[in-house]
Amino acid sequence: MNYLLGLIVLLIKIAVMLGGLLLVASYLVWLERKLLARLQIRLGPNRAGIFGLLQPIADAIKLLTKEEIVPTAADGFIFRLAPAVVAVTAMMMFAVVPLGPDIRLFGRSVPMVITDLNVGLLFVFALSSLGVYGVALGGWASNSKFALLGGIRGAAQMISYELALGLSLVPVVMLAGSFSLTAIVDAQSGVPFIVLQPVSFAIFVISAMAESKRIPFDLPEAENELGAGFHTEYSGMRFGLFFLGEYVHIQVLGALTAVFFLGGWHGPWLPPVVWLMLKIFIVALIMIWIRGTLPRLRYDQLMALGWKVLIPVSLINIVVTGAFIQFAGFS
Amino acid sequence: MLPEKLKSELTAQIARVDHPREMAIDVINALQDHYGYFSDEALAQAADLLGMSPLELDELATFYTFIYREPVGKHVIHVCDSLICWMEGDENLVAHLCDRLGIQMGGTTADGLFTLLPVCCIGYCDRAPAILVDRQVHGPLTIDALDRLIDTLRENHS
Amino acid sequence: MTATYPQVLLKNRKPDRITTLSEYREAGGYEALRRVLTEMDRQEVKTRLADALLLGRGGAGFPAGIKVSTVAEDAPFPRYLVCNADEMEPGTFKDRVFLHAEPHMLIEGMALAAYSIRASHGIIFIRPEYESAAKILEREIGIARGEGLLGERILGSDYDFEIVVHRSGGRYICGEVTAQLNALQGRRPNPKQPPPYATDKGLWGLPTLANNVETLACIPHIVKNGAQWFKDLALTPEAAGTKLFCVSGKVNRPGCYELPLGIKLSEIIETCCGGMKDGATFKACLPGGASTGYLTADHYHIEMDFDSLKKARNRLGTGAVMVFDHHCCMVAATLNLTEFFARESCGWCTPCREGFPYLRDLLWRIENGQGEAGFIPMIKTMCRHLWKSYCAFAPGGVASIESLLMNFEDEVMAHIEGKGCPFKK
Amino acid sequence: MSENKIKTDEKPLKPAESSGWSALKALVEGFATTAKHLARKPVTESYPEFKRQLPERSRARIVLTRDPDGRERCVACYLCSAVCPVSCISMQSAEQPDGRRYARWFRINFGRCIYCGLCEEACPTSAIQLTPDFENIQRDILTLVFEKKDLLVDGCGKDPSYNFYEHAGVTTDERGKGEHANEAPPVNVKSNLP
Amino acid sequence: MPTLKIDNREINVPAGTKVIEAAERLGIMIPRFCFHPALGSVGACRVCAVAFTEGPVKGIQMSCMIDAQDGMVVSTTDAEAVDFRRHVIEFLMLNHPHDCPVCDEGGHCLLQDLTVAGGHGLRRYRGLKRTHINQDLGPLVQHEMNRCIQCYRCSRYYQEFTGYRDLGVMGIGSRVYFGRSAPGMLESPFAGNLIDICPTGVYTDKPSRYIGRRWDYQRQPSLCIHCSLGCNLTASARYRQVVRHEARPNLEVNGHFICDRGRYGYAYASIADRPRQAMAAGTPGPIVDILAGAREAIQQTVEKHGPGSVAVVVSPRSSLETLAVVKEACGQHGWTGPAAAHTNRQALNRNTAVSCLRPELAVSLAADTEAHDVLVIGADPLNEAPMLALSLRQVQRRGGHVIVIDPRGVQLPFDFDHWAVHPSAMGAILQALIQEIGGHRATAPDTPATFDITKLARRLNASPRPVVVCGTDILTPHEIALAGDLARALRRTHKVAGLFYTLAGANAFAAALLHDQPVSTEAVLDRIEDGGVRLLVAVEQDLWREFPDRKRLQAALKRLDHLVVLDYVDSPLNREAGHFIPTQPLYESGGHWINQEGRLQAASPVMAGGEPIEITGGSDHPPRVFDRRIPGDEPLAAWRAVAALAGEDEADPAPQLKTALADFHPAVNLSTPEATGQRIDLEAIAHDLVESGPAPEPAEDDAPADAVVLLLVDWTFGTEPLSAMAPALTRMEAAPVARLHPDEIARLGLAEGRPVTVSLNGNRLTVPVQADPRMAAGVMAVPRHHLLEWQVFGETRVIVKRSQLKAESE
Repeated sequence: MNYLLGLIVLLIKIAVMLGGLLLVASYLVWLERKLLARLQIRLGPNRAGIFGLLQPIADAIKLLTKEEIVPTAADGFIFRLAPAVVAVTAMMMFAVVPLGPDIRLFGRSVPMVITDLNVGLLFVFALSSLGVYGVALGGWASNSKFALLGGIRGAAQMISYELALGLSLVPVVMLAGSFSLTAIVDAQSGVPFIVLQPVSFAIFVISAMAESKRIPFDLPEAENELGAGFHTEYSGMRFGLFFLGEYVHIQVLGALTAVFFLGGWHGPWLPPVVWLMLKIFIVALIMIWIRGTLPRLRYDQLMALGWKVLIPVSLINIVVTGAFIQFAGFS
Repeated sequence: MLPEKLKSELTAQIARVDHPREMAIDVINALQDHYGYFSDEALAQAADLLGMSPLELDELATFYTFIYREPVGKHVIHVCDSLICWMEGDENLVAHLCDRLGIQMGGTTADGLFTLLPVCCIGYCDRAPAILVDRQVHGPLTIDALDRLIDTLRENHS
Repeated sequence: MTATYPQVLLKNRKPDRITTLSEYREAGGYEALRRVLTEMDRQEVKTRLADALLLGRGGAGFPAGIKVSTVAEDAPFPRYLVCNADEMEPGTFKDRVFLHAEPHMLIEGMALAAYSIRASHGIIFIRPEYESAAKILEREIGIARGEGLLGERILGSDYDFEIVVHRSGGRYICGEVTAQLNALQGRRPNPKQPPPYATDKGLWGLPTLANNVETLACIPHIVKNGAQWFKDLALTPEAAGTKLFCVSGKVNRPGCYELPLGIKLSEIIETCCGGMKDGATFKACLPGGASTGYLTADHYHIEMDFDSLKKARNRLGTGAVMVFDHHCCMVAATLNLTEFFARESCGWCTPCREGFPYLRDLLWRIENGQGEAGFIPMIKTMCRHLWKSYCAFAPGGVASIESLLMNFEDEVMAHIEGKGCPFKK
Repeated sequence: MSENKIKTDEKPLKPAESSGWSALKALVEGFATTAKHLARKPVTESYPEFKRQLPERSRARIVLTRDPDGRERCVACYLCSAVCPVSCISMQSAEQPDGRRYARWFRINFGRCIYCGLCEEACPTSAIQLTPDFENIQRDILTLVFEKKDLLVDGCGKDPSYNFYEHAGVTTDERGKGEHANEAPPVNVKSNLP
Repeated sequence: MPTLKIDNREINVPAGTKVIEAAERLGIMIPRFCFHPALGSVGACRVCAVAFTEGPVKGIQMSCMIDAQDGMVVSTTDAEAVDFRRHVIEFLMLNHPHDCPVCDEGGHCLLQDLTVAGGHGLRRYRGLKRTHINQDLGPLVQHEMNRCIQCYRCSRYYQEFTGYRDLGVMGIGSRVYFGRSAPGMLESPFAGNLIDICPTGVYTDKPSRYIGRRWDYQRQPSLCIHCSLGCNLTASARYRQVVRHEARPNLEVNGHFICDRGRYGYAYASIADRPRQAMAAGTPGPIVDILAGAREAIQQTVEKHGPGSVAVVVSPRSSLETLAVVKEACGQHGWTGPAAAHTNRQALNRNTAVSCLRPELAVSLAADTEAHDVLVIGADPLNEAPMLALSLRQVQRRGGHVIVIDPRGVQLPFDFDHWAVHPSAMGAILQALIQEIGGHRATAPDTPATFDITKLARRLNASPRPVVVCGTDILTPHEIALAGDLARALRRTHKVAGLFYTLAGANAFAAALLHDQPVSTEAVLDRIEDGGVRLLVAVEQDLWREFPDRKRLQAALKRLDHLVVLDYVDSPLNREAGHFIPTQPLYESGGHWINQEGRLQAASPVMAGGEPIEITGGSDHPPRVFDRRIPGDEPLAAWRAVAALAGEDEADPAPQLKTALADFHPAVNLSTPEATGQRIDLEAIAHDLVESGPAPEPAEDDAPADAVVLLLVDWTFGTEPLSAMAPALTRMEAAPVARLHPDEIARLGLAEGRPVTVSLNGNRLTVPVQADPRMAAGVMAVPRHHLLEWQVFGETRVIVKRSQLKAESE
């Protein structure tokens, strides 16, 4: 019975989470387009519904009803699999993101997280690394030179920034003393880590943006060089899955940033979930702002930034943090 | 039609040479003298006589200055327009002639007496300006002398 | 006046008629032919011609002796001798004067030249304007034949030689030897670049020797009097013989004069021709017909022979001296010459066929006030390129234009800057 | 060869400009700029409500123009179809009784056309021209295949005075040899003039 | 072998090679207009100027005028030479009209190419443009003199190369005019080559005028099938229509040129009445059903009357593929045939010729031109195989001599000796010649004294390179074999004697390899008449048009149970046939052909086929119906259709074709690609295919004195059935007349210009009489003209008695 109930609760949580994610993702698209337009003194979507609010729905319908084309020369199975890998891994990352402190429901303590893994952080890393398979395989399976180049770029970029990303979070773990995201959030009940670890924060945000292939790190797509890079050959909802994956990824990024550095759900006055949502929203806004402002890096600049700047700096940061903890007795 | 006498004469002449072709200009000249100019009819007859095609003869006839493929007057006046005659004022002579005969260079008078044609140096530079009337040279010419010449030619016909 | 110079070709010239056969024989005519047929062998005629340094008088100045010896001993028969009386170079009329004076000298010269190469057929290619000369020649050939000087078994020897007169239809290009041979064969008179050379494969593919009237006329005298005598006739050591100079233009007594090669231009104009007309001043002259360049006052005292003119980057050509005075517009004169060449180009090769009308257009524009300074380099380049045309016609045709730009560029510029001809104002 | 070096506007950076601070400054400036834009009124004009007058040379619907005298300009020389990168132009040339060459049929598939304007550039007679009229949308793609009657317009378009046959030297019903612009009278090869 | 350096690259060339050709061997294309490999160099255009920097020649010189010599150093990129060439182009463009858009040469114009390549782009000349009046040169060649650049190629080609004298150059200077003395049809049947040879658009193709640009054409190497010479050409198609032929240079066969029959004979492939619909007894149906129906009819006949009751006739024009599949089908199923000739004599003639053609004797058309003396026996080159006449013209140009022994009024565009002998005397003359050549004094046959056999034999004996050309149309097998003996006899004294037969049909050589004992349509008709054959399959053989006795044919066809016709031309038989299956001409099917010297050549398919858009669209724009199917695409390659009739309804008959080709004949080897373009293995052909012993002549020798021999002959235009369908050529055709010697006309009581009626075997033919003093006495030549119902005599060589001739009074 208990087991069943837990399952039901879990399913509900997953459903709510997924529903929320997808809805937010689609409206994130709308938001991005609208905001980007304003940053560039344009109007943005304004035909479907008022302020173009129905645009995401229109897009979804369009993508769902479009003919899906698998190139003759493509490796059909992998070609079909790749978008799913991208979307699924992005969504699965949310499984360990705590939305708030446990609440009590029907006399039970229900954690506001799908599953509070004690190695949540590693789980996140694992999934985000897995996501790159979608990109690389999609690019390869298309059997198109642009797509292949995009896929390779994606893989290379991911490998390069995975390191910096991981290293930037070592001080956080050191400070929190746990891999569990809930624990990390709890550790920031007082001071959010952004204050303690500004360098880590910066490295994390940059690396995370590179992970999510967003401007200024969108080299795998690079419209003007590679068509659309790894998803050149995709159409219809398979293309939509890549798209979805990207926007879910933005949310993941926002959530992780909030969890790791902005104190998660902690905040005065408002309910914790709202705080978290707010923080995610702010991170997303900033990312859109960045997109609307910065040009794409050159490939060598991208690599140089990752290997020559971020990784050394994060290493130094770890040492400094370690020393600080050791000698200042901070815990 | 070609008179039998001329025809047999030409045939005999052609028969005398090794290659009928070499007689082409002579035959053309003979027929031109007969017809006044080297007409299409003459061309066909000459081709017959020489065993050449009309075109082969036309290739020659249209090349040379003194073969007239178009009708000309009784007297063909060739005015030298080369350097020495030009220096000595052939332009005035030409202008006068055109005026007097009422034709342009290359034209034939309405009465069919005169055709006016330019010609390059005729080798009478010591007698410039010179003209050639029916292959007879006249020069050095003044406008008065030219008038007298035209008058004489006219009188001979009337 | 002419008496002061040794006279060879025009010695017996009568003012109004030809030297008849009997008169010619009295003056020693046909003596050379008789001696050659009875006493000398062919080789000696050839040797004397070669030694005499007789240069072709038709314009190119090619040594006649060499040309005669290029007919191979074992070449097939019949062989032909062509006499070029197609004198169409503007300003040139020496052959006309000569033919109206000494037809027999030519006949004898042809017989001698033909004998030296064992030719049996002689053809005189004559321009239609010289109809009277053609008639004279035909008549005199008949007379000579009657006397046994032509035809079968000449002067009792076993040598046969027959001459016919071929009237041209009249085109400048027919003076070019290969074109002339084409014309004689009833083909279009386009030049034909050697090889094969005419002396090898000429008329109907047989050996053919072609020479100018004057060149052929010199032969009897050389044969009779020897090479050294001929060489001594000239005033300069490199030159040999006398030359018929045709002087025309702004001189008091234009005409044809037999003068020794190497005579000074000034002497021709002043002594022979009675100086410039109406006290005009000498501006320039063409020393040898339309296809030579201008000689300016700088060269007023130049020695008129083949070598001296070559040194002055000019040519003796046919020896037709055309004199211009200071009233004469050199651009207009050159335009007239270019007009001539544009009209007479045979149309075979591109640079000549299209280049001359182009040059005429440019010169016409300069003369008529539509000139531009840019035309001058254009004309210069084009003249340079016209040298690469098929035959010698175009290089001759651009000689006057090139020397116009070399010697009278100021005058051309005056036309361009003044928007018209300064001589017309 | 030094003169062949590609010229660029790139200026060498001064040391101050390449330092981290200036980069940061530029970064901040950039973000400030976009942030300021947020407050600006968008410059976008809403299309069907507002229709802007397009420049004459903007490239949209293709037409076939006529000579100043009202005849079809197109001589069906096939240059436009040859140059078309998407092969959307096809035609059949033929001869009219008067000797003119014309397009018996002429077809542009606007379903393919990318409006690159190469056809107009290639056209030797100024016949084919792109107009600013871009509102050429059809629900049935086959209606985007335009035939000659759909393409022909009255008038000369951008090159109002050009008449190809005035310069071609071709005999037509209007003019014979030597009667066109800049032509000498026909050569009479049998003329007595030298 | 001089070695010279061109643009710093060394090359070794044979002596006598011009510098321009030496450069070409290095892949350096020096510009040229007047130079053409077939015409040689004349140095007129001056655009091939290059700089000679070292060696025996110095300075800027024309590379076409200078023989390559040792030690030459040539620069094609020398600044002065380049500038000169640029100026030459400018000179040429001074008067060139601004009409490229309406010029059919545009797109493959040498002048366009060199103008762009030479860098002349700006017009500096301000004078007026020269113009010329054009001439009407007949239905094939369009004239536009304004475009002329005076390269003299046309007049040189026309007069010097082909020997015709009605087109040339007139005028002088910049006003020279290339054309005829007066407008009119060009006399030369090789005039079409003017179009190829003109470096710009002065002469353009009139039938394809304003059709399209070369870049839009589907172009493939193809072959001419309008006679047996197998000239190479490039066929162009556009919008599913063959629009143009151009000569494809093949220095071993046709050189650089083709005749006008080959150039313009293509129309049959695209005309409106070409059958494209399969039919059963005149009712259209889907081709698969018709094929199945035909196959069933064949099976039923075989079941009822045995396999021999099915007979196949095939055309000697059909591709090797078709012949092979037909042969395989007949062999496998025991069908009668295939017959690939009309009469027994024709079949025997062809096979005799093929068996006489030994490898050491066979010469190609191009090698013909190398001959010093050519003896033409029983052939009329200009009419039967026009390119042979052009080849012989080259023999004469090189100082060779041509002697024609033929009863017809043979005309050739050059001086040659013609012995107009009666057909019955041909054999005797040949025998006498062979004897004389062998050194034996021959008994003089009964021929006029002007035909001095001893002299001719001496001449041939003294010739360093004699060639015997022999026709196979009017002769008997015995005479054809004698021609082979003559060549062999000459070869005994000379190492390089040649033998050259002309055959009837483009693939007649392959048809000769079908059987050891040739089968003719005549023999098949015999079998039909005696009831042995009940079903006839006619493969691309239009019996109605080509069989020489139409009445007999029709009667025979009536006796048949069933007729199956496979063809690409329209014929009344198509509708009478029980089953009609449309086939593809070579432009659609491609294929291999073996020409008369045994050379195996390939034609590529030019287009996919289908009804031309012009017809589908009714000459308006193409229909606005968009479909994947092409209208009128039903026709099959004949070999596919035959394979379907004979085979087991296999989807892909390609393996069947492969075995058929492999089994065709040991001499024909298609397995290596190198074999194509080469002569097949003549050694592998049975030498004793036909006995060539001294067979005495029957009937004709004892022909009564008051009789004439009537010969059905070919004309250049109008008799070859496929090219006769070309509208462009109809104006070239002369009206059909019977030609006789003037004395003969008088002797027979006929009148020149009046019709004569010939009655034979109950058939009648009425045809106007024309006097031809070149004809032999006792001979009457009637063309197989498409405007004449000549299919009456049953043979192409028959004896007509005086009583069988009747002069008509209009």
